[in-house]
Amino acid sequence: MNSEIALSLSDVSFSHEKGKALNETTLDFRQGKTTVILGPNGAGKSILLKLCHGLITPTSGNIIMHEGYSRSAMVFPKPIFLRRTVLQNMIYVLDTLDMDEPAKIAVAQQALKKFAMEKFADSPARLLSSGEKQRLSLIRALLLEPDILYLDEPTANLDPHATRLLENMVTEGHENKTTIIMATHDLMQAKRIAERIIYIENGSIMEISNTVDFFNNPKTIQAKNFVEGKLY
Amino acid sequence: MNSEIALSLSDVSFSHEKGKALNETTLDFRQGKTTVILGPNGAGKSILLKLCHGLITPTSGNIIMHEGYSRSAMVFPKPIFLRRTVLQNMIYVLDTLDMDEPAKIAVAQQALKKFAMEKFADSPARLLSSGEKQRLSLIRALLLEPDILYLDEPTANLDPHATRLLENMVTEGHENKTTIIMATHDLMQAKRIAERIIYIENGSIMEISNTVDFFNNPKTIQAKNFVEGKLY
Amino acid sequence: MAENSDYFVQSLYLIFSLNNDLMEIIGLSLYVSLTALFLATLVGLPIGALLATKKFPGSNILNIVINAFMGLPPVVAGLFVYMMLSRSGPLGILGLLYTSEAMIIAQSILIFPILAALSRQIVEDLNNEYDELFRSLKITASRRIRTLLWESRVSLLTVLLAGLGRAIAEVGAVMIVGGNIEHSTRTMTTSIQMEISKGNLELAMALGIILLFLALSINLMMHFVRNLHQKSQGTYRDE
Amino acid sequence: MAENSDYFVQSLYLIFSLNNDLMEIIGLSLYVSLTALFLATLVGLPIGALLATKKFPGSNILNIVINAFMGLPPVVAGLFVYMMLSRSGPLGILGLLYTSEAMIIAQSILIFPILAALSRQIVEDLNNEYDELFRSLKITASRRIRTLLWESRVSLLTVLLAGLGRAIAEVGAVMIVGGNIEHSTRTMTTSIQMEISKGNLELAMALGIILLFLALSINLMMHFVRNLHQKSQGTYRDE
Amino acid sequence: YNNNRPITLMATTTTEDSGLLAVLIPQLEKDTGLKIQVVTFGTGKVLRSAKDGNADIILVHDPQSEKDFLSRGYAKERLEVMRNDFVLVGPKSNPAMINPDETITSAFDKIFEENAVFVSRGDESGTHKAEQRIWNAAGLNINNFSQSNYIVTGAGMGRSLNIAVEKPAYILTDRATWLTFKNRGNLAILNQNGKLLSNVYSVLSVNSQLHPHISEEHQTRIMNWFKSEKSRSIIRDFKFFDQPLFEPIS
Ligand SMILES: Nc1ncnc2c1ncn2[C@@H]1O[C@H](COP(=O)(O)OP(=O)(O)OP(=O)(O)O)[C@@H](O)[C@H]1O
Ligand SMILES: Nc1ncnc2c1ncn2[C@@H]1O[C@H](COP(=O)(O)OP(=O)(O)OP(=O)(O)O)[C@@H](O)[C@H]1O
Ligand SMILES: [Mg+2]
Ligand SMILES: [Mg+2]
Repeated sequence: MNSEIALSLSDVSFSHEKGKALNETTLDFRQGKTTVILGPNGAGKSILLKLCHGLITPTSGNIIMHEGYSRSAMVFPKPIFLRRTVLQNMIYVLDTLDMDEPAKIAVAQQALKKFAMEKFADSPARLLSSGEKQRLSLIRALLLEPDILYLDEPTANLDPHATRLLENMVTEGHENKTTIIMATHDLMQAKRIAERIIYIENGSIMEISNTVDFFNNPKTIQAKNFVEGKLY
Repeated sequence: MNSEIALSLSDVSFSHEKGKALNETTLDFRQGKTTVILGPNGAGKSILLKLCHGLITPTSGNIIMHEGYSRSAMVFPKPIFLRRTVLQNMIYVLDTLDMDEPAKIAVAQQALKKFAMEKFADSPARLLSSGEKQRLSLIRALLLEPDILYLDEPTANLDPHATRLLENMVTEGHENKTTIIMATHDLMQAKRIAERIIYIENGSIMEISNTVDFFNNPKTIQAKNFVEGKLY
Repeated sequence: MAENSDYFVQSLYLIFSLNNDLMEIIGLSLYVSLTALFLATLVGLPIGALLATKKFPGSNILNIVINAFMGLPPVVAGLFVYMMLSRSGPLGILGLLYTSEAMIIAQSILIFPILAALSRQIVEDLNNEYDELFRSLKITASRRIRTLLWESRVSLLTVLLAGLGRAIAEVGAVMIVGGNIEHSTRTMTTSIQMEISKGNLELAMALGIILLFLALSINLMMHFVRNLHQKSQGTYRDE
Repeated sequence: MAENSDYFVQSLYLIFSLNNDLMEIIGLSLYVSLTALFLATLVGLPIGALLATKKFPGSNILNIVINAFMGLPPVVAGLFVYMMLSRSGPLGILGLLYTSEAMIIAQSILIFPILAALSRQIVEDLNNEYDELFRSLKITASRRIRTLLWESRVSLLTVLLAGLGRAIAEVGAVMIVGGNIEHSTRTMTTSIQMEISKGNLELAMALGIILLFLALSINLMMHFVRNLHQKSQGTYRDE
Repeated sequence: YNNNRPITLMATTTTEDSGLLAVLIPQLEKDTGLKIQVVTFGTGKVLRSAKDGNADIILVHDPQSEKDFLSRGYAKERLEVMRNDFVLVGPKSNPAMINPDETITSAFDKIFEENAVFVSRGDESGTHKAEQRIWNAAGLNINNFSQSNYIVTGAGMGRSLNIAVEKPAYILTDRATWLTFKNRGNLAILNQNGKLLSNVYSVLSVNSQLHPHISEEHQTRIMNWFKSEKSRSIIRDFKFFDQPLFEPIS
């Protein structure tokens, strides 16, 4: 059963001063599905996520957010926080929603608890450890209850336990109908959670397959080498 | 054959406004050895590395850099670059050494080549992808030819190929007599490269073992749970 | 020189027997400069922040013009206000010329470009850092500006102090639109000017030193308020 | 107002028939202000950067004092220099009073605190960001300062323009130590002052507008130089 | 002393603004062979700066202060060179109904009686002192004036005139400034009658014994020139808007 299309890219490309970072790309993302983007450093994964999330505008082509799926949030590899406490950073995000102050605090605290971060509520967010920051960034994204959640290397700095927590959350995401688009370098992780893999290299999509196919029978030589760790 | 001691910590502890991040710690690091620090997010790994590297000063206790091993460099999880090109960032580091301009450029370009970064020489460093930044950070640290190299999650954002490159470099480090102290969340990586494991939790060292022992027979229940991914 | 320092001691003595006239003058100086700072801040900071965060047709030119207006001579600002408020001017019926209101208007015009240009720079630097976050959260432009101003408030304090310094030290504009009228528009700086033209250089110097002490106390006060606030929140040490 | 604009047109005509005297005055204004800016920058920026990067006993107090000195009235700066350079003062034998050198000295003193305080703030913000890098590389204090100044040069430009604005618009100090001597120490602002006291308000206004245009051209020039430089390096777009 | 150093002649603003110095100084330079630099301030500041040794010769118009300056030994010689006069200007509507033919004291009396608005420079300048002399001669105490109608500006002549134009108000000014002043608005000369309105300008040579850099010989050359018939004729012939402005004192 195919779900509705939440986001479409048609002929999207992106260039910066130094050249082209993404070649003409046409793609659909279906509601509630988990897509993992794989590829070497500098392949264009982050650029692709940023384009979808609307952080950067394509040099050419169109990105269509389909009705009912316009709420999106993103976890960055280098999360940015305001010079405030952890709790205040959470509340800041909630200010966009229609809630009274005590409700916001309650929601924020509950969210912190879920990722074992409640004891940091009053710590300055910018002084947390790398893993704590990444957790916080995830919590912040979830507060927005996004239809589409972009995850850019979200477990790069997480310990094994927190990584599992995040992966569980992603798997549960199906029930919440959240569309998840994630870039990672952890092949095992991709295997565990992805329903679909997009393999990208040098700004071009080389392959789009379901996860089992991708790992068992990569269609391209590049993907094959990458999976076997034989890049270059 | 035990090599010389390059760095000693005696009764070192570190506190910040929110409490104690490292409890009284006594430790030695031997020249040319690779030590990996493991532990959950917020355990105090980065604090320990920063203390050793001299970025922060201990609240109590002493850190002794033994003669002949005072040159140290560090790779951060969130590398900081000057608002300059990649090449200029490299040259900036070399300015501390006694070299003429052409020599510096040559050395920097060679170093970039080693990590397949030569095509970025003229790109603004701050606009690189997350993995490219991390490579650059490593290249920069190596330019200083340090006696002790601190690596804080150095492969968190690297693709499999680059990760292997770094690990090879660490293993080769023995020949260069470089002492390596590394924090990581990748247990497989720890297994591959560590000679000694320090397991830390809540600011306290729970266990110091050689790698084989640590993974096969962890002495503490905490380390055992961590290795099995059963934290909390 | 020995004679000069004698005069100086005399003047200081004269001053420290703080008489009512002096208190009145100090009060007016503070009132005019602080009100002007307040008004200019109210307009200058948002405009600075807007220019820092938005590119729009002409924003580049506006930037350059505001930078240039930091070089607006006080007397010219004064003259402009004079021409507006004078009986033959468009706002003549208000009868504001030679009142403290006129001085406030002139000083506000004078320090507005300073506040706008310098806050633009500081907010722009911070905006570069936070840009992705704001865009990811789809924050509105006005909220972005409010957030940036709040986050950079410690740095902006220096900008406010620069504006206050300019206002409180300024004499050209207040002289023209205020007129240094005794018991009405006489400020510290116009008094200093007057004493200089009388040749009472030591008295002028002594008055200048009082003015500096005034500026110093304001700075000290702000410093302590800031520290207190940081302590009470415990969290505003930047990385 | 109709009458005023008539005068205004007249003055504009006067301006565009640029005569030698006017050119001389403009030249002197530029020479004095730019030289003062140069000198004050030479001292102010390093001191600002030092205060931004180092805590030492008294650095806090020094900060507050420099902030307060942004409120130094020009006439007081002028008086101080007068007392130093006057024939009866300690440096009287140099015979510098009523020369352009005296004006440069007075303006340098006047704008030094502005450059130091504002650059301190901007460099401090950047230093917070780079601190770990510098400490990891064991960079010397002086190299740290040089790097920070270079890295923040675009932001510091606004500070320099603020200093230049203050210098070029200033009249109190140059009047006292320069004396508005024709063909020798007459600047734009002292001319404006003179015309106002002659009741030539429109001419004063016109001169003020020329001064603003001057400031505008300097700003434009700097803007283009900066853009050119950024283009040629291609790399200075901040994140 | 340095022979090449230009002579500093410090004068009150009015003498320069009227254009007199522009004809006087080049001739002075030519006849004495000295290089002369002119600095102009208000009388108070001129006296002070001269006392500090920053002038060789001064040209001012406050006889009382000048005599004081001389008697304290700051100056060697005082020479009255010329005079013009003060005039009472006021709004053309003339609310105090001042008559051009009455004496200045009676005019001041009317201003006081009608409680008309009056602007005083209040800066202890020569003009301010002259104004005080007239109030005294009229037997009036300005402290009895209502504060809002007796406006003390503490500013120079031109700036005070600007204020008088705006109010509008009566004000005492020297004729030279009045003639050069462009922003006259609705003000006009209403009275110029009486000895009390005389405005005498003098040159003084600063005491060179107090300031070794000053050349006494140069000073003497200049003072002698001011005593010469040539200087007097220049002053007499000087016309401002086709009116003679200064009258030489022999
Ligand atoms: N504004 C820019 N200016 C110059 N180069 C840029 C710019 N933005 C991106 N790039 C380059 O485009 C390429 C793709 O970047 P992107 O961040 O998408 O890589 P990535 O696939 O996410 O890599 P990583 O795995 O290292 O995060 C990189 O080589 C990067 O250096
Ligand atoms: N200046 C500070 N103020 C408040 N808390 C701090 C400060 N510095 C560190 N901490 C806290 O100290 C603890 C240890 O931090 P550290 O960065 O060493 O963790 P870590 O072991 O490196 O974790 P990670 O795996 O997430 O990088 C964390 O909980 C962190 O929030
Ligand atoms: Mg990326
Ligand atoms: Mg860490």
